[in-house]
Amino acid sequence: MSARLRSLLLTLAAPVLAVVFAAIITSIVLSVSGHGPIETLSLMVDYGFQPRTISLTINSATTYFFAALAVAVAFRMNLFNIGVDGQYRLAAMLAAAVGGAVALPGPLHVLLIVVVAMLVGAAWAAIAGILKATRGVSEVISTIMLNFIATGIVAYLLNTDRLAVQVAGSNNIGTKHIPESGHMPGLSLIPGSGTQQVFGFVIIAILAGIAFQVLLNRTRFGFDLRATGQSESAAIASGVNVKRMVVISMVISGAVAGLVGMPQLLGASYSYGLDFPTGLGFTGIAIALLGRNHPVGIAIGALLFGFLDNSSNILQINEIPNEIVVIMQGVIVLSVVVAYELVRRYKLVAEQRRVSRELSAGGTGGPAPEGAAA
Amino acid sequence: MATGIKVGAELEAPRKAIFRLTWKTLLLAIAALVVLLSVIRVITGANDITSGGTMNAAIGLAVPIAMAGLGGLWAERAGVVNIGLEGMMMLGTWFGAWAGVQFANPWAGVVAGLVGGAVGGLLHALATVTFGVDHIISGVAINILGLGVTQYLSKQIFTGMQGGGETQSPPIPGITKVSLPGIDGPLSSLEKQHIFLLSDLAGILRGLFVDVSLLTIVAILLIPLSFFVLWRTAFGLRLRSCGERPVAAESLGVNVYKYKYIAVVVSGAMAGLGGAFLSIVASGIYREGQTAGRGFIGLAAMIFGNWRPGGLAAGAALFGYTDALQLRGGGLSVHALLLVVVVLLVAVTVWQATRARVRPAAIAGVMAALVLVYYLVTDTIPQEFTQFTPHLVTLLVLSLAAQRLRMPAADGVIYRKGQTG
Amino acid sequence: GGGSNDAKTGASEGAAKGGGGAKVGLAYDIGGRGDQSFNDAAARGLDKAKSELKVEGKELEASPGETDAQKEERLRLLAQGGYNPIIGIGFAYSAPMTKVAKEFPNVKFAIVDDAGAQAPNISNLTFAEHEGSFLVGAAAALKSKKNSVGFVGGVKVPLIAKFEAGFLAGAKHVKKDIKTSVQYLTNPPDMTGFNDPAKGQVAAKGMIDGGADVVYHAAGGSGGGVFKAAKEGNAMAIGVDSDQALTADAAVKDVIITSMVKRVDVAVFDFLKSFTDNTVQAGEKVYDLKAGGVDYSTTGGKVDEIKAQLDELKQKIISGEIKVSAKTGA
Amino acid sequence: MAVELDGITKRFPGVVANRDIHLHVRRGSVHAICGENGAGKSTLMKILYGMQRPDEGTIAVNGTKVSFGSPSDAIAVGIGMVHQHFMLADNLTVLENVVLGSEPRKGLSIDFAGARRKIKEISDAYGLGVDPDALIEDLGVGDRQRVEILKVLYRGARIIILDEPTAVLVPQEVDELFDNLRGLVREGLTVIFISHKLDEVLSVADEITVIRRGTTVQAGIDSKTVNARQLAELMVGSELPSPETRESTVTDQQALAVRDLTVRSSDGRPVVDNVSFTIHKGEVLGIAGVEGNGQAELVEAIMGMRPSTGTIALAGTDVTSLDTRRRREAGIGYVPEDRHRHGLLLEAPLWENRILGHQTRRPNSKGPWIDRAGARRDTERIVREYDVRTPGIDVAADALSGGNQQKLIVGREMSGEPVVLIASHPTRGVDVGAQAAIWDHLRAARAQGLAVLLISADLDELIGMSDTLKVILRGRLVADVDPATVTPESLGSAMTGAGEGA
Ligand SMILES: Nc1ncnc2c1ncn2[C@@H]1O[C@H](COP(=O)(O)OP(=O)(O)OP(=O)(O)O)[C@@H](O)[C@H]1O
Ligand SMILES: Nc1ncnc2c1ncn2[C@@H]1O[C@H](COP(=O)(O)OP(=O)(O)OP(=O)(O)O)[C@@H](O)[C@H]1O
Ligand SMILES: [Mg+2]
Ligand SMILES: [Mg+2]
Repeated sequence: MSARLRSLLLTLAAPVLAVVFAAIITSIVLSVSGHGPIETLSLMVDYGFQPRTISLTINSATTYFFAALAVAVAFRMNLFNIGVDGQYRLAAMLAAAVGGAVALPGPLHVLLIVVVAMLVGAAWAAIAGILKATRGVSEVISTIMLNFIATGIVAYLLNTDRLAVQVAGSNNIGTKHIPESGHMPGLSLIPGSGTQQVFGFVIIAILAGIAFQVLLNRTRFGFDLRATGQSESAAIASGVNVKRMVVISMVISGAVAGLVGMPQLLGASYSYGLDFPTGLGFTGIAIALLGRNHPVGIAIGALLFGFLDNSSNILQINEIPNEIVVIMQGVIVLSVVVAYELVRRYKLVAEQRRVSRELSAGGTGGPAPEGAAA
Repeated sequence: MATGIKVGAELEAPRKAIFRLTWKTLLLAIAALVVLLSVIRVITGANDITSGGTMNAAIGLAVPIAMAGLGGLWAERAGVVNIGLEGMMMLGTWFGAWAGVQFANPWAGVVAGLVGGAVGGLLHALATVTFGVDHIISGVAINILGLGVTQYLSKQIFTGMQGGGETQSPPIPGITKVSLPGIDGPLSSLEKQHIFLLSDLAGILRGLFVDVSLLTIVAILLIPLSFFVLWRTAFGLRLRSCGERPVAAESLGVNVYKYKYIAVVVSGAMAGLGGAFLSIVASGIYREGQTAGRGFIGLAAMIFGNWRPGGLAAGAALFGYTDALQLRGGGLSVHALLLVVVVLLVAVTVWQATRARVRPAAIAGVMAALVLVYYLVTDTIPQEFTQFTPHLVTLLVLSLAAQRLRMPAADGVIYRKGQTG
Repeated sequence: GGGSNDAKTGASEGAAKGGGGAKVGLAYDIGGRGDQSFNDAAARGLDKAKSELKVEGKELEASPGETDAQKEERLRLLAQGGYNPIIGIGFAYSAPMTKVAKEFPNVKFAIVDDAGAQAPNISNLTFAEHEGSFLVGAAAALKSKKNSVGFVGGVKVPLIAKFEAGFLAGAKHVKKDIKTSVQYLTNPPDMTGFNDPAKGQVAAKGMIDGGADVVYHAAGGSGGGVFKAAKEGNAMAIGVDSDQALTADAAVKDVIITSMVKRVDVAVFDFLKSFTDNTVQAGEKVYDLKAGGVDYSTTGGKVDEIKAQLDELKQKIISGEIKVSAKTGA
Repeated sequence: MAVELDGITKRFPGVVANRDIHLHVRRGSVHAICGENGAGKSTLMKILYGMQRPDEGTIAVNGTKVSFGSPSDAIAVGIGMVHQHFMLADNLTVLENVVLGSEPRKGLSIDFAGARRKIKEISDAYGLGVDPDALIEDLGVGDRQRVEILKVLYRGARIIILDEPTAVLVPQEVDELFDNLRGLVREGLTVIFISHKLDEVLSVADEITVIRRGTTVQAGIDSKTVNARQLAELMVGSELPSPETRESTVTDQQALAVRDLTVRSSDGRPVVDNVSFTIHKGEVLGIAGVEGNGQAELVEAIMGMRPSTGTIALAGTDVTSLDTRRRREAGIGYVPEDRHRHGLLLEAPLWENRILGHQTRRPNSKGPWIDRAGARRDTERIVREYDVRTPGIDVAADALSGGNQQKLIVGREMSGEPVVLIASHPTRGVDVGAQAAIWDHLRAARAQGLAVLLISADLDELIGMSDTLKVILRGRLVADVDPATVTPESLGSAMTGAGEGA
């Protein structure tokens, strides 16, 4: 179907255009600081396509994917979960503590940790959902505040008097090391990547993406969620209990947020310490928006961000300011959304034009008003 | 879509119950609060809760937040949600520091901070007004950009400077501090006697009128000035109409795009000023990561303040105050604040009970009891907890008052010319 | 970029031989060179080595929120790029270095502030911050006229708690009844406490208003605010890591009575020196008072009158007569 | 001539809204423009008011050629416009809404006192009776309409455009408005008046221009020389449909019984006050009332979208405690007043809109799953049976015209054999053809035993369609009227309370 194809091409045109635009901006910035843009970009690409780096990129992307997915669930119903950050940190910390405290057979141990993380994430997010549903508190504000509060709670619990242990000889402290049975084995997906395995959790990420898509597009619940996102008033009139939906979708979002720390926890660090990665929730927001809240888009966005993050090292080695990576990320997000918007408008006008063309070709000609025949 | 969903807003929009702060109620509330604090101080002996030092620190901490909030106010009154305040603030800290150092004049830094923030605002306006991008998306992108650009510029420019580095600027020349002459001595000796109410007032006055930076005064004046411009002038009316009903404004010949542009650029400039305050006055230096989320807190203060200058000033003050308390020796003062919370919750309980609202009354009552018990069984509050006092207080106050808030009707709605129906 | 080609070749072991002309890889923690603090101290060590030992250097820094894998990759890129020795600044490199050191047994590694990373080719350069802090704690107590001193920590992490512990112990050691106050600016993972002079100033001013007249900070970049508060409150301040009476803003230098110097530069230089001399030793090397890794500074002459007492305490610690605990409350 | 529009053409993507239109308006006259929905009336007026730029054609005002870049240019030459939809900011005061864009100044500030005085003066001179300091959101529709007129007068307009000003007014208010208009004209002002209510047009206009499908059918007809039938034929090219129901199909089986229903606003005021009524199978119960007298709240309470007290029984089963979804499942169909806000997901395709409100039922879902194939098939059926003009069921609802959107909604709500249909303004903003089609469908379903609660501002529709007719005033059902005998005029007076107790 050529119309379909055209629409698809248009949809793809947007991000491509945007990335090109971002490349131009970055080139200007690079030139100003006296670095060759072409060399720099080819350096990044060269490095980015080495097997090790691909593994690393996939690993970063797996984590980002969950963060963005968590944001996207809420965003699909117009809820803005800025609190993914606090949710995953609290969840990972408590899950790590539980995981370190028990000994269970292999898969069960992992399952327990994951379930605890999801529950904690969900519970923390539920606070914002409940406050919104019952007290009308904007989730934007409440989740920002809850991030700070989560920081305090984690800091309180991550203390050698409570859940933490001192890592021998180090200035780091962390939860008790999770025994082997609670590890998620890595995958040797990329040939030639040596010791750098891909997180086993990448499989869960793919499953989560599929589940997300099925949930939203194939279930009644998903329909209600999307309907609420598109028009709250219409959703209410159709019988959706919006307050309940607010709480449920925050809970789902929080549960997914609980997974954010899992690839790292179960695949690399096996303990929640002071060096556990932070700020992933905020990156997740940008990636969700970049990927238009669609799992495939999010996956692409996550890989792109992972790639950019990992190229920071190679840039530094070559004495190129690695801050351009952050600038690039910002420019890409902004230009992608501008491009999407332009394409969206173009498509809307094209569709209206098509509707009226097909209708007039359909032969309702003559002076009779529309619908008079009925 | 940027405004997000408003649960039940359309069906429960409280018409008469909308909260409009008048000067009289404001002054009364402040007076009541001072008395309450004084009583609590006398009971608990936490003398720092009304000391001049606390008040002075509170103002210093509140100003950047208030400026970010004012930035939010300008944008949102014109219908543009600005979550990019943090990024604009970062630009303000950097450019403020750079120009302050470069021209060896802090006021040059103030101007540069304004301009730096305004550039961020301009970008936001371009994305949201001209290209119709979702306001939140654009704001998120600007936050990323603000970080990247300041990091990049620091590396390029500060690294070569004496005392500067990749992550910090050289020291910035300071801005003069002024005091009302002749009051410091008497007030501080009065304050030290810890007399009920009198010492508290002395502390408050001393905090307000002794050792205040000129830029603090400028910043504080911007709040009533914003009120005047937005609520009393033709320009302000037009700007606000763009946030309430842009098609109506357009139909009367108001150039909606222009006003939105101006509003968002001013918004960025305000945030930039907050940033410049932070680097020039509050720190005397630019440090990467210095904004530490204050842009977001400013946004919260604005919502807390019901999209009004007085309200946001109160929000920023509350934030600055609780933050000052916790930073100035935390545990004891914040512990004393618990009693304030108890009193307020009891008041809510009584108020709800008289209106025969059983459930809210019960909830507030139980909460009051719990807080009281916690107060009685502890002597202090762990430092990890005192640090989120301002955030927790904001959350609590919002959950008591959020339903009385009213945002501009077309806030966050993407507007396109000629949509009129 | 030669780097990428080298990187592709995999396990090239680089110049494993010691001697001049060594290519040194330095991996900083967040902030990197120019943070006027910890990372900068390491940079000074490298700079000295560059001029005295004729080594070359390559410096990389961490970005906020990154994972161990990225730190690992940083070390690996350096190793693959032929850099040897490689130094990681900060305990965050502990696990990554353990891993990478195994992959490159012929490369010498060193890590600052961590003794957890153990391998035959890793040298652990750690500091007895509590010992140095003990001395400045004593100095604070001796200098305090109001019998009240304060400590401002940037972020509440165990490393900073060592500074706090030593400081309090030192102060109490010379004046049993001294009043102490402690304030941290933020909690991990919110590391802005090291970068927020505004908060540092408020915290220090609070202590000064509360009666303290000497304030010690271990708050990185927020320390500038502590000095400002001391200046405005006519109080005294104690710097950290480097001799801040030399490095701080000229306007506040005169309030800094002493600094607890932590000679990361010395440790880095020593390590590089041993590398060029081919005498690198794996395992922990504690830079304590005895080794001159920590000390108090005397620039400005503000502690001259108590120098004798301080030096006596110093000797007692070195001799083991006084044991300083690295934990608070001990 | 006050206004001369010649050769105006305006194209929108996919639509030619105006094609070579000619309109000449004499100074000091009331000139009406008639045309069915979408004929291009509003577009033409927006061009005259500077809100749209014509692609071709010329505009002359008082004999001088003009070219408008924005409404300010039109305001500057003395043109004012009252739009089809209110152009008021709810959260601003009357004064602020009125002065916006031409604020009197005193120093830097707005001259509030001066503005207040001037508004009072105009308000008194034309008997508008508006309070400058009231918030718009506290005003009813009639007051809002007067504020709109005040806005125009305040700017000293000599040429006033009124785009369907009567759509939301009751007859008495319409009369008042017309009196005002005549007063204006006597003072030498020119009024351009848009309506498709032909009796109004005939009663107030001096001259009439009819447009159809974007172009002038006949310009400058003397209103004394035509009658409604002729005008209608000019407008649509065929006879006007009538909403009359034929024979009664009312049974004695209760379909919907509402008892003591009370809805309170958030400040505790009853907006629906102790309302009780019963609708039987095969009966259409009409509720007449000036907008804002509790109709919307009543409907929302019955739908379970709004908290209320009292009981609601559906075919003998108590549904009071059920939520909206359960009530819909129990057999309440709902054609909402505002299709864009409550009836459709504008950005979603038609087949998803078919699911909306019927998420839990076949053919849209099986258990927790959405049945895409089933929903699509049934959407095809609705499109066919209800003659929804669309190229396919995958286009977004947004792309359809209003009338076709409405037909889709009616078709959807009639599916699944509802016991009761709540129809709020089912033909508002829909052209005559689609109107007739919707009426036919309602009648057919009524004959099958459907009970209908009909709320409408169109009194002809109410009188023509209802078996029983009640009047709502300030939230209370104040009168029963017999639709067989009542005239729109007497119904109108009952609605305003003039005939209370009737
Ligand atoms: N801004 C616009 N963009 C695209 N199409 C438009 C726009 N404004 C109007 N149209 C289309 O132009 C045509 C004429 O619309 P217009 O609003 O002028 O009709 P009208 O005669 O006022 O109808 P009604 O009686 O419903 O008010 C319609 O098909 C309408 O959909
Ligand atoms: N403001 C607008 N902006 C863009 N497109 C519009 C606008 N108004 C209407 N349209 C488009 O114009 C077309 C006709 O819409 P409209 O509802 O005005 O038609 P209409 O001729 O009045 O039909 P009906 O009589 O069935 O209401 C639709 O494709 C609609 O999407
Ligand atoms: Mg229409
Ligand atoms: Mg119209």
